[in-house]
Amino acid sequence: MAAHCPECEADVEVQGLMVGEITFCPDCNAELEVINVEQPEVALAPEVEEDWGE
Amino acid sequence: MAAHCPECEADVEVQGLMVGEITFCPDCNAELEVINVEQPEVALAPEVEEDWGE
Amino acid sequence: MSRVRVAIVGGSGYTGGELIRLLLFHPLVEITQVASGSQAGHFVHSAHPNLRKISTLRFCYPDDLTSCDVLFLCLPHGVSSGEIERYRTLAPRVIDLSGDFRLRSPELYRRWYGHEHKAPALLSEAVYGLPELHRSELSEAALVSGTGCMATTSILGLAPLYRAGIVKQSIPLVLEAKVGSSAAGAKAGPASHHPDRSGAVRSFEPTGHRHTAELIQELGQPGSELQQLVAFSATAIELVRGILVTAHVFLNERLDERAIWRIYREAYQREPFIRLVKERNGVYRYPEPKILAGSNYCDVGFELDVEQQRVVVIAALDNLMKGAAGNGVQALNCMFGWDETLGLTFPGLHPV
Amino acid sequence: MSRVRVAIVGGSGYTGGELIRLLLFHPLVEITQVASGSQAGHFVHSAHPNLRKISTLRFCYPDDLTSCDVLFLCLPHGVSSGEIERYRTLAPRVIDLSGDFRLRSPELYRRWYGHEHKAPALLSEAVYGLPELHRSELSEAALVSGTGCMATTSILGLAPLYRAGIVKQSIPLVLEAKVGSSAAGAKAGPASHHPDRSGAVRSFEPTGHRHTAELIQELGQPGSELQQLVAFSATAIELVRGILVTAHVFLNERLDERAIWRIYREAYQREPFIRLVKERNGVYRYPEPKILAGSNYCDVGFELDVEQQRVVVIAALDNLMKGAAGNGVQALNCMFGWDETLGLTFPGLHPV
Amino acid sequence: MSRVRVAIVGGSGYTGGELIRLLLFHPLVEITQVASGSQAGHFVHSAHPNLRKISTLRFCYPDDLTSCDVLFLCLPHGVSSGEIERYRTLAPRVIDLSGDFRLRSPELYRRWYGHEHKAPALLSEAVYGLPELHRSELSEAALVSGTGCMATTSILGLAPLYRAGIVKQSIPLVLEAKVGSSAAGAKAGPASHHPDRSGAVRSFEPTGHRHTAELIQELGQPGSELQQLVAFSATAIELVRGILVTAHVFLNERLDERAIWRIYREAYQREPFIRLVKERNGVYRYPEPKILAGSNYCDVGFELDVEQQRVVVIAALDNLMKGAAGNGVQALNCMFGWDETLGLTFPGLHPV
Amino acid sequence: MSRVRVAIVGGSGYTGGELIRLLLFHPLVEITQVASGSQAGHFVHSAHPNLRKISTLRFCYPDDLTSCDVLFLCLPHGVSSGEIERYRTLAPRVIDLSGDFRLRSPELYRRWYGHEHKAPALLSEAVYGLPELHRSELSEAALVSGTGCMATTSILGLAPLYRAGIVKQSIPLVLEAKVGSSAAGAKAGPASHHPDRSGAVRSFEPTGHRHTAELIQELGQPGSELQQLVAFSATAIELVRGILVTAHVFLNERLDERAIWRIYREAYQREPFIRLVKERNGVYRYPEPKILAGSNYCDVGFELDVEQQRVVVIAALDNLMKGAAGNGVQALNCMFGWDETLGLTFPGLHPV
Ligand SMILES: NC(=O)c1ccc[n+]([C@@H]2O[C@H](COP(=O)([O-])OP(=O)(O)OC[C@H]3O[C@@H](n4cnc5c(N)ncnc54)[C@H](OP(=O)(O)O)[C@@H]3O)[C@@H](O)[C@H]2O)c1
Ligand SMILES: NC(=O)c1ccc[n+]([C@@H]2O[C@H](COP(=O)([O-])OP(=O)(O)OC[C@H]3O[C@@H](n4cnc5c(N)ncnc54)[C@H](OP(=O)(O)O)[C@@H]3O)[C@@H](O)[C@H]2O)c1
Ligand SMILES: NC(=O)c1ccc[n+]([C@@H]2O[C@H](COP(=O)([O-])OP(=O)(O)OC[C@H]3O[C@@H](n4cnc5c(N)ncnc54)[C@H](OP(=O)(O)O)[C@@H]3O)[C@@H](O)[C@H]2O)c1
Ligand SMILES: NC(=O)c1ccc[n+]([C@@H]2O[C@H](COP(=O)([O-])OP(=O)(O)OC[C@H]3O[C@@H](n4cnc5c(N)ncnc54)[C@H](OP(=O)(O)O)[C@@H]3O)[C@@H](O)[C@H]2O)c1
Ligand SMILES: [Zn+2]
Ligand SMILES: [Zn+2]
Repeated sequence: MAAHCPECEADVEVQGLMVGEITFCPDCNAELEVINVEQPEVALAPEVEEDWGE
Repeated sequence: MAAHCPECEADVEVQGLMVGEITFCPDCNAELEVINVEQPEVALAPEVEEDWGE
Repeated sequence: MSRVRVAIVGGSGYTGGELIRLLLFHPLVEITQVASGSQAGHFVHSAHPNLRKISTLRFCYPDDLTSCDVLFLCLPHGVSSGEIERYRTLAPRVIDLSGDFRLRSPELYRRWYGHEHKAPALLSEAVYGLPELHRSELSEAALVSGTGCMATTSILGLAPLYRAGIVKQSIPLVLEAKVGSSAAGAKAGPASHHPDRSGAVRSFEPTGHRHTAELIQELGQPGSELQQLVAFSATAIELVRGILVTAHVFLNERLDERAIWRIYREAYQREPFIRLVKERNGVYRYPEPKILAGSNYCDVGFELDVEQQRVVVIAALDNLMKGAAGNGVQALNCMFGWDETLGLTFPGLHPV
Repeated sequence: MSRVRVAIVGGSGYTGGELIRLLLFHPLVEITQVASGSQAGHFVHSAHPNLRKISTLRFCYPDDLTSCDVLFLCLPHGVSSGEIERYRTLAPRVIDLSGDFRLRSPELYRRWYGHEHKAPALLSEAVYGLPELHRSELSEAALVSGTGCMATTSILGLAPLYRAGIVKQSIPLVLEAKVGSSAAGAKAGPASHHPDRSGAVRSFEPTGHRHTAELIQELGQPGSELQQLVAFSATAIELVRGILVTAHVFLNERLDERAIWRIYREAYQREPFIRLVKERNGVYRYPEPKILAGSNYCDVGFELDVEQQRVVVIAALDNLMKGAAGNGVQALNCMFGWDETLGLTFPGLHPV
Repeated sequence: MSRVRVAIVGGSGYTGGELIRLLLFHPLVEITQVASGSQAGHFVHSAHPNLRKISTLRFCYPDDLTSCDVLFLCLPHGVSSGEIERYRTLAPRVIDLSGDFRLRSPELYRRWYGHEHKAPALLSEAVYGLPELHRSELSEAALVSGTGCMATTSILGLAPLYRAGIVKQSIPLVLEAKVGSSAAGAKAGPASHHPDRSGAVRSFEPTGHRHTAELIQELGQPGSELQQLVAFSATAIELVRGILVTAHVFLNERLDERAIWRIYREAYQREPFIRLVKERNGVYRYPEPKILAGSNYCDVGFELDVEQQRVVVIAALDNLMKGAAGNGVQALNCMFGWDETLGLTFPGLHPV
Repeated sequence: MSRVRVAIVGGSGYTGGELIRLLLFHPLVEITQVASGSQAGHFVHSAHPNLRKISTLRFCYPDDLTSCDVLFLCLPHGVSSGEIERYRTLAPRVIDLSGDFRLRSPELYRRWYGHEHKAPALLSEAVYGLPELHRSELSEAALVSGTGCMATTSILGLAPLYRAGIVKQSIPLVLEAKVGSSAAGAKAGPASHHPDRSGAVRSFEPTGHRHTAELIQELGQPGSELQQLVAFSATAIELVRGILVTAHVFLNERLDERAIWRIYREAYQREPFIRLVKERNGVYRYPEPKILAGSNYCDVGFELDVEQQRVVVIAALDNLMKGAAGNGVQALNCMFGWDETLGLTFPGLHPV
């Protein structure tokens, strides 16, 4: 069972990760914090807006 | 058995072709006239120098 | 299993060359003949230098074509419809990459091409060869049409939103295509002269572009054309292969980003050649045609302006691959019930 | 007549370098100082290699700037509004090329820039430095704002149609800008890394682009903002200098081509830097940014779809010239009542 | 047969990304880990966007690498020689693509790299991983070095003439390399900033280029260095992938074209990745790097000036393929006795 | 003072267009006629879109040319020498940009052009129009020849070393030119077709290039040809305007860098259009053609390998400017005793 990305709802695998660890959404690349592993859940990590240079 | 390109000595297949027919060298792309099919032989066809535009 | 025997007409051109390249590595296909009026007798690598040492095929004259299982036509617009009868005697299944058999309706054809079709009776029979939309029809099809390269990009980008019924059709649909020089084919001329074409940002057919007709046909409700006003314009840019289409769509309801994600995922998650590209970070956040060169992917992304209820859809592909020859091979795979990815696994390069 | 004494802040950047190049050849101007934090002490040709043997100027520290007649600010967004008071003590007239003083309304600024302006009181005083629209205001102006490069292209392309009152404002205005890499400035980073940026067709800010605000301000009725929905998106393409904007405008009446020609001619026939480009033949039928590199022209063309009552407007310029430094010099010429073309006569190259 | 387990260090860079792309499609290999200090945790497609939907691999930290059968090192120059002991504990066979283990002689290394080697004892053990020259040594090799991209092009172009003993070594050998931007790696900086790098024809290291050392080693008689003076210079041009080397060689006897053809044919006719390109007609008469992008070919051509007894040798390849990762995979295939073309059959594109 | 009346034949081509652009802004010249067989009747901006709104000149038929003070010939090789008598009746002074009158010796011409010259008697009279080498002869010249674009670059780069007598002539001189597409003129064809020419690194005439003859003539001792073996090869790269030549010269004595600097400075410090470029830092360390587009500079740099007694000379220019039309205008200025920089002050762009 996978968590869902709060940004785009993609399945996010949390197996093997620990609560508090950072992972990334396979689809939208959002930086995600693992909230729960048993009941898989992730939240958006606080993000610094990158200067994209355009 | 193949003929040899007079330009670069590549093997040139003449099987299935007739004497007088035009073929091309697989290596140097020279335009070749079939001279003999039994004793495979080809000769350079008279060539117009292409304008290469540089 | 013996290989399916495929021949190609117009093999000295760009889509023809791409087909040769793909089919030479296709595990279930054998190329029997490649015809070219101007290159007959030459090795295929004299027109397609990438094929040196890979194939010793030579071009034959179009008149010397013999029968085969599938015949690909890679000819300029208007040629195949005039000779289609002869070509159909050569093979039970014909795939025509030109614009001649893309439209189902002779009226739509006349409206956008400006003249009568030469074989109107065949139009209803031909299948618009886009597997993502017409997969099931392809399995039985005897006459398959290739798809317009910019039309394909646009349709694959937009179809999910139209199918979901969320587009507000009272507002015109505006699409802007950016396209590389290979889309205009292998024939040299003043418009393709490097000092002038290089670095160009050249508007062409800002109104009235023929690919619009395919959008009208394919985005409409099944069986009826789209009545929405479609404003399609194209700009040739510094690029050899590749198309990027930016489309502005207005929604008939207020949706959030996740809802749009859901619609695209449902539409495309089982599609082998469609990827959703929408990232929050990095340099490659949206579809980018250059990394698709040689691949059969169509990458689709979007951005939502919640307040304006506007979705900007961004779609990209390689015009010679998913926009022409690659899609043709995928259609061929469908026609024979094969794995659709056969011969089409090259992933594209980065950097490039 | 003694020359007007001009200094430049941010002189190591791209717009700064372009200003130096132009002003070195301006007959009525003398460059007194060019400031750069990172290059102080270096010759200007170390940052701008084209100026080797042309000038022996060296960069000074920004803190070493002394007073002058006109001060150009060529700084990143957000910097000048924070230090504007100091800069105004150095010169009675300041021209700021950044986005900081382009908008008249603090609300419009907040809406599009996402934060409060640092010197809102000055906004009403500053002049939007586009001579074609604000020529008369420039002669007295003490604080002049440069204009957004994509905004300038769009506004110059569209203003005649809006002024003529023929645009149907119930339909959204859709604009697509194609832009080169110099528009993002001289600072290197992953987004400008050549292997990734080269050949790119990169969507950025498909929604919410800040230049939209300038369109809303300048295309609206004098004194009030445009209420029409504006959908502006931008795509970075393989190009160093240059912008091409394609805009789709719907008309509120049925007009023919000649009517549109007439509107543009009336608007622009006396403008030294606007050319109408719309040809029926040849390769250069519509505006093309590449032949504008280094020139101050904005080329404008259009295509009409009579049936759809749609005009596709196509406008092009060099972002560092008419989109920034060249337009700044033109504004300077206006401010001093000089011939507007002084220092700006380079016609552009072909081929290029 | 179970797949060979391969791991990659430096996987976020360009040669690392190319290796991932190739090995994901290699029938006898499994990628176990890909390490990156900066991208650990990210999917490989975040650094290599072409791999989206193709692999769900994630980067690991270099410290988290576990043991495997083969370890590829794709690190900047000077890094691997400092940590080679640790890497060798992870895998019985290591392939290092950097310059650290290319030279057999510590003296040659010091002379061209300007400092002492960090692990000189290993130099004699390592194999210069160019299959065309060191095929047999590869089968037993535990430490294999990748080859310099411009050196590889030069060596493959020239080796047949040197092996044939026809080069007049009293005249200096002059080589000029033209090279694309990806050869400098994935790290952004002022030199790779698009507005400056685009359209560049930039001389770098006109004298003293380190790749010269590889030529001296590999073109010399087996066991002894070339004593001939080698003048190698390189020019960065507008290109992302690709190298073309032009070399001027003088002969010690009067030979005709067919003699040169014979020498090259004998040397290369059984080589799967070398093609001789020398045509009398058409546009692609000599090697052309652009059609090699993504392929593992090295194309070699020549022109003879009979009177001057001079041969101009022209050789081209893709620096990330036959110049780095592709050659690395070919070497891997040699090491395991596999068909050398496994994973390397992509033919390159045309047009492109 | 009344302006000098100048006419141009071959005005629809690239060098012709560049001449028009330059002379329209020349303060002492008036263009009376511009002839073109294919464009007669058309405005000059139909062939040269950059001249829109700048000139209302129209092309005339070549047969309609009337007399003028100076006639520029911008015709393909071999044309002007066949019609030179007629052209000389039209004007007392003729400047021919083609290769027809570059060589002083009919034998040298025959050796490199492969056929007899059509007007050999004129060869000794014509002046090789490179002001840096033949300034004094130009003032009286009635027939002036333009110079080969790659030859000019090479000669300007090397002449100081040859004049200084420090070149070891027993070692062949090897030169490699990198050149853009505009050098091949305005005529479209397969070799200039954008999808094939774009991104090309195309060797052409690796041996036997005609520009070699100019080097032999101009680098030799005054009055006698260079006997040294000259190995010149050229590679067409992705670039529209611009040439970079890399030359490898061996010295007959051991010199240090300062000695070479001194030689170049003495040769060129009073030359308005030659700049020495050799920096230890930054991105633009050596000559770079892209920043020369539109300018008349020839930038020259070098690198010394003290041990090898080898100098790598690097020289760059814009083939249509210092390599053709710009140099032609400079020669014109010399012929009339004017300031050589008249009409030639555009400094080039950065970035570009
Ligand atoms: N290029 C694209 O991106 C693209 C994408 C989608 C669809 N298409 C469509 O695919 C078709 C082929 O495009 P292409 O780009 O491959 O064109 P192309 O490069 O111009 O090649 C067309 C080929 O057709 C042959 N041909 C030309 N005129 C002919 C005639 N009157 N009768 C018979 N053969 C003729 C030519 O070969 P010989 O002269 O040697 O016989 C030529 O090689 C077009 O209809 C095009 O609209 C192209
Ligand atoms: N590029 C265009 O096409 C274009 C067009 C229209 C408008 N603009 C606007 O013009 C302005 C300048 O653009 P540009 O392209 O010239 O930018 P740029 O190339 O990045 O140059 C900006 C210059 O500002 C200086 N600078 C940077 N940060 C600073 C700070 N915090 N305080 C003081 N100085 C600082 C830098 O010089 P030092 O570090 O050496 O001091 C740098 O040379 C921007 O606001 C831009 O939006 C640009
Ligand atoms: N590019 C070519 O065409 C080419 C051709 C032949 C040979 N080579 C050689 O192959 C090697 C790799 O080249 P490349 O082009 O792939 O370079 P690259 O793109 O710059 O990648 C190098 C990788 O090494 C990692 N890295 C950087 N510094 C490191 C350090 N101090 N310790 C550990 N890891 C470090 C970086 O990843 P993280 O920061 O994410 O760890 C980076 O992704 C170089 O030695 C180069 O000379 C390159
Ligand atoms: N391009 C360069 O970088 C460069 C540099 C140095 C020297 N050159 C030399 O300058 C000359 C012109 O070069 P270009 O690049 O300007 O060539 P181009 O662009 O091809 O123009 C040549 C012009 O000559 C006219 N023309 C062609 N054939 C003719 C004929 N048989 N009789 C009379 N007029 C004819 C054509 O105009 P119409 O058909 O309209 O009459 C054409 O516009 C060449 O000799 C070239 O070698 C060129
Ligand atoms: Zn997500
Ligand atoms: Zn041959």
